[in-house]
Formats: sequence, structure tokens, C-alpha cells
Amino acid sequence: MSHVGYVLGLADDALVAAQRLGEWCSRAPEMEEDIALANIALDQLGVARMLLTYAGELEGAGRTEDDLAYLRSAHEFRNVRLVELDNGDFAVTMAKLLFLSVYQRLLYDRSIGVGDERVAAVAAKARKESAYHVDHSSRWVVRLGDGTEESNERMQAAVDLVWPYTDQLFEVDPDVHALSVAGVIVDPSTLRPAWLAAVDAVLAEATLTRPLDSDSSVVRRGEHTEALAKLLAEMQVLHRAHPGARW
Amino acid sequence: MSHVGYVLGLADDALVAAQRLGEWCSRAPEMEEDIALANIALDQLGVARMLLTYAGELEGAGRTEDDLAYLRSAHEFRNVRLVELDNGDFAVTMAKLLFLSVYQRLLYDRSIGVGDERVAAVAAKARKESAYHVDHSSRWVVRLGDGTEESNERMQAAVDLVWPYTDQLFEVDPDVHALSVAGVIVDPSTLRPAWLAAVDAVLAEATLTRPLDSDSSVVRRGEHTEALAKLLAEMQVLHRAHPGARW
Amino acid sequence: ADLQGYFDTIVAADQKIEPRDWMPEAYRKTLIRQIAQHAHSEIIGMQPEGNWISRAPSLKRKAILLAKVQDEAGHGLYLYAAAETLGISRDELVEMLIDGRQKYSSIFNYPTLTWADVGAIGWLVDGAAIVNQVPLCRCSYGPYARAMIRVCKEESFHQRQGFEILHTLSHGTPEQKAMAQDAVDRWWYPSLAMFGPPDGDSTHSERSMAWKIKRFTNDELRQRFVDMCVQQAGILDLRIPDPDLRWDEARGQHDYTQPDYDELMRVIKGDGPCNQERMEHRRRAHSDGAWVRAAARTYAEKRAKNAV
Amino acid sequence: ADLQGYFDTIVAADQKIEPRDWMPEAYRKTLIRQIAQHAHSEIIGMQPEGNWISRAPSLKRKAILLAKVQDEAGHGLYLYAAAETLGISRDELVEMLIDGRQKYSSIFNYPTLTWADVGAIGWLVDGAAIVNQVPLCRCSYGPYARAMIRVCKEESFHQRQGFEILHTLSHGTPEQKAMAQDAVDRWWYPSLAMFGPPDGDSTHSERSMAWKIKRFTNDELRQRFVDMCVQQAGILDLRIPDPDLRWDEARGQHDYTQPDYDELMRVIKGDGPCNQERMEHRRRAHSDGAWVRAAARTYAEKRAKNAV
Repeated sequence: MSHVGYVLGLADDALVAAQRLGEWCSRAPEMEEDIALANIALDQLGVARMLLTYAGELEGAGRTEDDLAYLRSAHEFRNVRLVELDNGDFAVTMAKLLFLSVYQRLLYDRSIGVGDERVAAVAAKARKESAYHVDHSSRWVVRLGDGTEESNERMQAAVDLVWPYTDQLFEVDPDVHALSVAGVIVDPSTLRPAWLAAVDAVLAEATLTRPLDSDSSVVRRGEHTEALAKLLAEMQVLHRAHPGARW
Repeated sequence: MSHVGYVLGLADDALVAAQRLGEWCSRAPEMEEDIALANIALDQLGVARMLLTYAGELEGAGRTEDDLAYLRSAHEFRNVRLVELDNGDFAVTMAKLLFLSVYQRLLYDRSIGVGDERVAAVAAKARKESAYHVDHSSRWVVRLGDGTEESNERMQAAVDLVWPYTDQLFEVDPDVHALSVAGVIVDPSTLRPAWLAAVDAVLAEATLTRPLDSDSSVVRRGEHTEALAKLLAEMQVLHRAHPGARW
Repeated sequence: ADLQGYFDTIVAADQKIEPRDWMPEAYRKTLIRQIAQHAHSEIIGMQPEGNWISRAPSLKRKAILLAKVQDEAGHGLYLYAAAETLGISRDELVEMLIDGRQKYSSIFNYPTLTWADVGAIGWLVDGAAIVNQVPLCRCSYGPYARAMIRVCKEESFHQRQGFEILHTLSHGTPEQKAMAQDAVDRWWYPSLAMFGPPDGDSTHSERSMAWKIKRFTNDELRQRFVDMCVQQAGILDLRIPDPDLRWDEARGQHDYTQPDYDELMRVIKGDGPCNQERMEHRRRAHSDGAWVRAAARTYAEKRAKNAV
Repeated sequence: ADLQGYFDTIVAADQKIEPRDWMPEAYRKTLIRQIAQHAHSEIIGMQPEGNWISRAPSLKRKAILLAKVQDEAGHGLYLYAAAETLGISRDELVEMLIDGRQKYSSIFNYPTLTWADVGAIGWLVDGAAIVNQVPLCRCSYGPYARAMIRVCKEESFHQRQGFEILHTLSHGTPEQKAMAQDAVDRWWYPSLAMFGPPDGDSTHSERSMAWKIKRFTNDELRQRFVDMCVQQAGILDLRIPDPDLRWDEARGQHDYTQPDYDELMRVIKGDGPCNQERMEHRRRAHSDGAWVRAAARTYAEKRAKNAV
């Protein structure tokens, strides 16, 4: 994966996560949660915009954040499948958010001092937001896991459902590894032990069982579920209907 | 409403109904019902194609069925709001189908001998299909209405939900009235008493209560709910992404 | 009698009634009804604009819209909190919304059919809300007045954003301009209707004025709104869909066509274009979330017990 | 012993075993497993293609696709009916699908990412199914053989439609052609894997051959499929993604690269790209429909009681 591909991966994770979180708007279980989910969506969207702009510059073909968000098709998106999965019930959304945000927090934390100064700058801004996302989703996973019988069942089912998609966060890629060895960026595959420890602690407090790891080979970034094309159909429809228009 | 507008109205009712019914595919409560709903969707789609082709000819601007289906935006669609409503649960789908198909059967029946020979020909073909749609949806409305306590509640709620949208089927339009007086087409506003009698009979057998008519002024064709633009975003996405391509 | 006298003095002196002060039961009830309706409107009002978050045409607009809808949830929350100071719980109020005993602003029963509607809501609906609400910042009931100060600040920000959306559209492609004009055409009269029935038909109005809950009549506020919009429509290069709109030199105000108050009554009664969808959406969110709220309560109880 | 002898004679004579005939318990069980898996595959198989009904790029294609997916439901139904002749109910079989005790064809655990996948499924997946199923039309069990005759007729129709979709794409715009090639690249090896593990690793195979349930080995069928595709790929002007594919003069067949059987095993075990989605979708349809089926039963019972 190229340097641009790497940056696009981080950007697209955040963008697609924001799009999914935005779908909750006016549908959350509590009004406070409507606000919280919108907040997190805004944080993710903010990171996505900075990184997409940067990716466009790295690419050098003059593409803006909107060109990249609205005019690529599904197979050009670099996000992990985890973020594109349907929201499901609130438990599924919290499982997705926990797994993603623990990953992002680790990634941003370690990216503070990397050679790619643009990524480092975004990470410096995003790490605090990310810590809040981890905190928020952890609290809910614990409340739901250790709440009622129904919420425990739903939360466990959600963890089971989402777990197989976490593999892809830690994709091993030789180019990324080389860039990481050169100190330019952080290799996500190195984050797995810390990620697992953090997630395990939350699951334990939530009285939930961590699913067994599958022995499936890791699906590479760029491979998607059927959900992404549908998500993009909605996200891009207006922009694409008016080529070249300003908004 | 012009003659073209009238034909487009019938076509779009059928097209949007087909699109919604198609969403049930692989999701129906029974496998037999998967087949039945696909059948009805196919019938509606068939009528839509014939009428769209005809509307394109009447319009005289060289637009094909696909141009009309895929390249108009929501405000150009002439369907009633009833057909664009979300599928909801199976009861809502059956309420929508009953109300629509009783209307279509009456309209097609009376259109057999009209002066517009193209409409008459489509009606002659569609009336039998329509009778099946009425039969199928009536049976379900009765089974659900007179089934379990839960199904009765759901069916009543569905009828209550959909009822206010039936007004629009019987829109009074002076141009359509004039064309109807000239024997060219059937004025849908004249179908109301027969429609009400047929629907009432089904609701009575289903032990359901017909909602009171609202005193709201009738919403004209061309006015839509928020649902239509989203439906079209999905329906048109692929076609629009490849301008001019053949499929 | 003493209490009533004290209350009257405070109100007359343009000072604030606070939660622990004595107040007439009718004053309390009026305020609860009004603040609750206002809070409900913020919550239901998330839906029409929320409808376009997923499809916002640029990432910047998406961010602005998300933040705006989030603000509305926030307004809802502090308005419910203001109502709670009057001795009713948010849960009770939400129940009354859900089962239809309390209303929300009828404006939110109109659909958002295009992106331009997001602009029109910002410009016209938020604009009308501000005209309505600015005087409420001086309302005699302290918690409500303070909530309104905060709300108004954000609303005027929203109104500017709506104006900006329409301005961009009306100076964009012909399709964009048409979209903007169409939105203004559809939202204009419903926005005028937001000020309520004409003064002659307005119940409660006089008493609310006496209590200094209300400071201006419906028609005064409506006129102020029209005058404000005419000037801004010029900058927007959009037409207000009222052929009889004209400057009345003598009055120093615009003459304008009244909205269709029969339509307003029908929409209030439940027969608007989206009443069903809005209520259904709210009810579903509430019932889908029941298990989550139950889990949170149970968890909190367990923790409380363990803490003992 | 007499019964076994009669059974053996019928099978040896290439005649049909019918539901009321005696049959070995293992024969019955093998058939139930195989027919059920086949029926389940038709039902689950509705999902990947059903995914594109809403987005079919022309109304004609939408109609063809709807009809095709409907046919699959039909196949499912008559295959369940064939299984029922062996003394098991459709409800039991559906339960076994839902709780994972019975499998469906692993090919449906791959996603349909573009419209071209609908073409590739028609051409390759239905093509492989036909190669598998044509010999089953001569299967020793009468009801299964007769069901397969009907299924095969429709499948070959579907295969032609898939071919036609790919042909149109590959002779369309460069984007369409790329989409078609990408789909063939993704579906080729999974389609080869549809014939099951290589003969050496195939359990049950020998016994099924003896019983004339199966007529050819997995590898024989796979070879037949490859030979068929190579010629058609030429007409389609699409490349089969196998650099080692070549005509072997001596064998009179093509040499080709075997699919990744480890992947096949992983997908069968549940770790394919869409196993979870497919099962979840089926379970949800089943549970969402429970109240409808209950209502239909209750209504029928009421009517039966009133009829007495």
C-alpha cells in the first residue's frame, strides 16, 4: 500500500464511520445520546476532511476532499469493512465504535511524533477526541453488558457479529511496514497487542466473552462488503447529480 | 394535468410500487410469499414499462422508458405518495397493496374501451393481473385482521397509517376530467365510490375499522414525501453513474 | 393574596419569577405548555433537516448540518430542564409528546424534499423562530428567559447558515437556483403561519401578555418577520411568493398576504403532510431505545447497591 | 435382504426409487442432506443477486433479475418438496438451516460488489450448477431427478442471461468492460470450488456413485466446466484469471490451476466474507415473519373450526 493509500485508509475509516454515526441522528435511545453520537460523527468527519485534503495533495492530481469523498466508487475506498457495516441496534453501533476508537486512539497516540508531519498534526488534534470516543463506547459496552439480561444478550451478540471484522484493522502490508521502519508513519499491524489488551479489559468489565479468533486470512483494505456501495449511493447522490456545482 | 401527465401518473404508480415490492425479495415471511411478491412486482414493472414507453412517445422528445425511469428527479415523478411510503412491516405492505390494487383494477377495468387505444391495450392486459393483486392482498388483510391479537393490531395500525394517503388516488383535475368527458381516458376521481365499497368489504371481513376520512385538502400528484428521493437515489445510482451506457 | 401581590409586583417591575417563588397555577400551566411545546419542537425539528445529513453535497455542509441538528437536540434538553423547574419531569413531557397530548410546532410537519429546503429552513424557519424568541429572552420566568438567551444565540448562527446555503444556490447553476426558489416557494407561507393565528383568533394571548410571557402579538411579530425577509430576499436574489407584497409608505411596513390559517388548523390537528411520519419516527426511536435505557437504569442501580 | 436386493436391482437397472419404496437408511440420509443443502442454496442464493434488484441499470434488466430470483425461490420450494418425500418436513429443514446444522453452497458467501457480479453469477455460478446438476436429472431417486429436470431447464436460461449481461458489459464502455473483468476475476476460483474438494479428499463420493445419486466425480465435473468456460470466455472477450490455463493436446482437455481448497474449507466452516450476513439476513426474515405465519395458522384454524 502506498503512502497515499495509507492516508486514504485512515481518512476513509473516519469518513464512513461519520456517515454511519450520522444515520443515528434523531433516532438515539436518549436525547443525550443523540448529542453524543453527533459529536463523535463530527470528530470523525473533521479528521476525514483533513486527511482527505492531505491525501489529495500527496496524490498531486488536484483532487479536493470533496472530489475524494464524492467521486470515488466503492472499490476505490480504502476503509476497513468494520466501519461500513450497517448500524444494527445500539449494541452493534457501540461494539463497532469501541473497536474502531481503541484502534484510532492507539494509532493517533503513536503518530504524534512520526515523520509525516501532516499525519502527526492530525493525530495530535484527534487523539483527545479519540480518547473521548473510547470512553463513551466503553461505558456503554459495560452498561449494556452488565445491565439487563436482554442488554447482555444483545451486547454479546453485537460483539460476536462485529469481531471477525476487526482483523482487517491490523492488515500486514510490506510497503506500510517499510514506511514505518523509516519512521514516516505507524504500522497498524503493530498495534494489535495493545488493542487486544484494551478491548479485553472493557469486555471483562462488561461481563462479556471475547469471541475466538477465526483462522481466516485477513481481508485486505480495498475489499468491501455489499453495504458500502449502498452507503455511497446515498452519500454521493446529490453531489453527483450536479457535476461541478459549488455548495 | 396533461394527457402525458396522466399516463406518467399511472406508469409511475406502477414503477414505484414495483421498486418497493422488489425490496421484499428474500425477506418475505414465507417462501411462497417471496414468489408472490416478486410476481406482483413483475406485473407492476411490466405495466410501468409499457406506459413509460407510451408516455415518451406522447411527449415526443425521444425519451425511452429508461430515460424516464432513471433520469427524472423526484419532483418530476407523478406517482401518488401511497406507493412511495416505506414498506414497513408486512401489514403495511399489504395495506398499501390492497388500496393500490383495488384502485388499479377499477381503473383498468373501465379503461378497456377508452379512446386512448394504447392505454386501453395496457389495461386489457393488466386487469387480470390486477385482479390477482386484489385477491392476494385481500386474503392477507383478512388473515391478518382476523388472525391473532398481534396481527389484528398490526393490521389495524397499518390501515390507519396508510389510509390518509389514499385520497390522492382520486385527485380531481379539470384537464383529466375534460379528457374523460371526451371518452379518451378514465377520470380516477369517479372511481372513489366503487373503491370504497370494495375496500370496505375487505376491511369488514377482516374485522378491521375503516379510519375516518380526514378533512385535509387533497395533495396533488407531483407532491411527494421525503421517501421518494431516497428511493430514487438507490434505483438510479448505477444508471446515472454511466451516462449513455447500454446494459 | 399576599403571594399574588408579590408575584404581580415582580412581573410589573420586569423582574424574574424563579422556581421557588409562588406563582399562579395558570401561569405555571401556561409556561409548562409553552416550554414543553418549544422543547418538543426542537426534538421533532431534528427530523426534517436530519433527513439530509447523509446526502449533504459537500463535507463542509455535512459538518455544519450535523452540528446544527446537534444544537437542536441541545436546545431540546435545556428547554426540558427549564420546564422541569416548574415541577414536571422530562419523562412525563416526553410521554405527552409521544401520545399526542402535547404539540410541537406545525412547521415540522412539512417535508424536506431537496437540499435547498435545508437552506430555507435555516433562513425562514429559524428566522421566524428568532423573531418569536428574542422577546422571550425577557420573559418573566427566569429559567425560560435564560434558556432562550442561549437558544437565540445559536439560532441566529443557524439562520445565517441557512441564508448562506440559499445564497450559494441562488448564485450557482440554473438547477441550483430553481431548487432554491422552489424551496422558498414552499416554506414561505408555512413560516408565516409559525406566528400563530391572527390576533383576533388567538386564545391565551392577552393573559400571556399580562404575565409578560409574551411581549408582542402574533401579528406584530409576523409583520416584523416579513419586513426582515423582504430585504434579505433581495440580497438572495430570490422571490417571495406573494404577488401582493409591497411597501406601504403610510404604515412604514410591508403589506402581505396572510397564510392559509385553515391549513394551519388542519396541520395542527394532525392532517399535515408529515404529521404521521414525524410522530412515528419519534415513537420508534423511543421504543427502539427502551431496552438501552432499561439497561442503563439497571446498571446504575447495581452500582449504587455495590457502592453501599 | 429381499428389500435390499430389490433396491439394488432397481438402481442397477437405472430405474427410479420412489418415496414408498424401501431404501437403505444411509441412502435416505444422504439424499436428505444433499437435497436440503441444495434447497437451502437456492434460498440463500436469492440474497447476492437480490442485492441488485433495486439498482438494476435498466428496467428490462430489473425485470429479468426479479424473475430470476423468483425462480430461485421456486427451485427452493420444489427441492424442499422433494426432500419431504423422504419423511422430513420443510419446517424441520428450515430450522436446520437457521441454526447452522445444515449447510448451503459456499459460493453464496461471496459478496456481489458490482452489477457485473450479477452477470458473473449467471455465467459462472449457474454454469457450474448446471454441470453439477445435469447428471442429477438421472439420479436414482425419482422425486429428486424430476425436480432437477425442471431446475436445469431454468438454470440454463439463467446462465444465458448472465452471459448476455457480461457480453453487453464487455462490449460497452471501458468502465463496463473493467467491471466485467473484475467480476470474472473474483468469481472464477470460487466457482471452481463449487465442485467440492478434489476426488482424493471427497468423503461420501464413492457411495453416492454406487447409489447412482452421483454420476461423475468432482474433478470430472470441474474439468468439464473449465473446458466449457474457456470457449465462452473467448466469445465474451474476457480473460479467465489463470495464467496456467492451456489446452493439453494429449488429454484433449485444458490444464488449469486448482482453486484454493483451504479457502473453501474456511468458507464452509463459516469464515467466508459473507457467511454472517447471509445467515443473519435469513434469520431476520424468518423471525420478522413469525407473527405473519402465526396469524395465517390461527386464521386457518378458526376457519376450519367454523367449517365443522
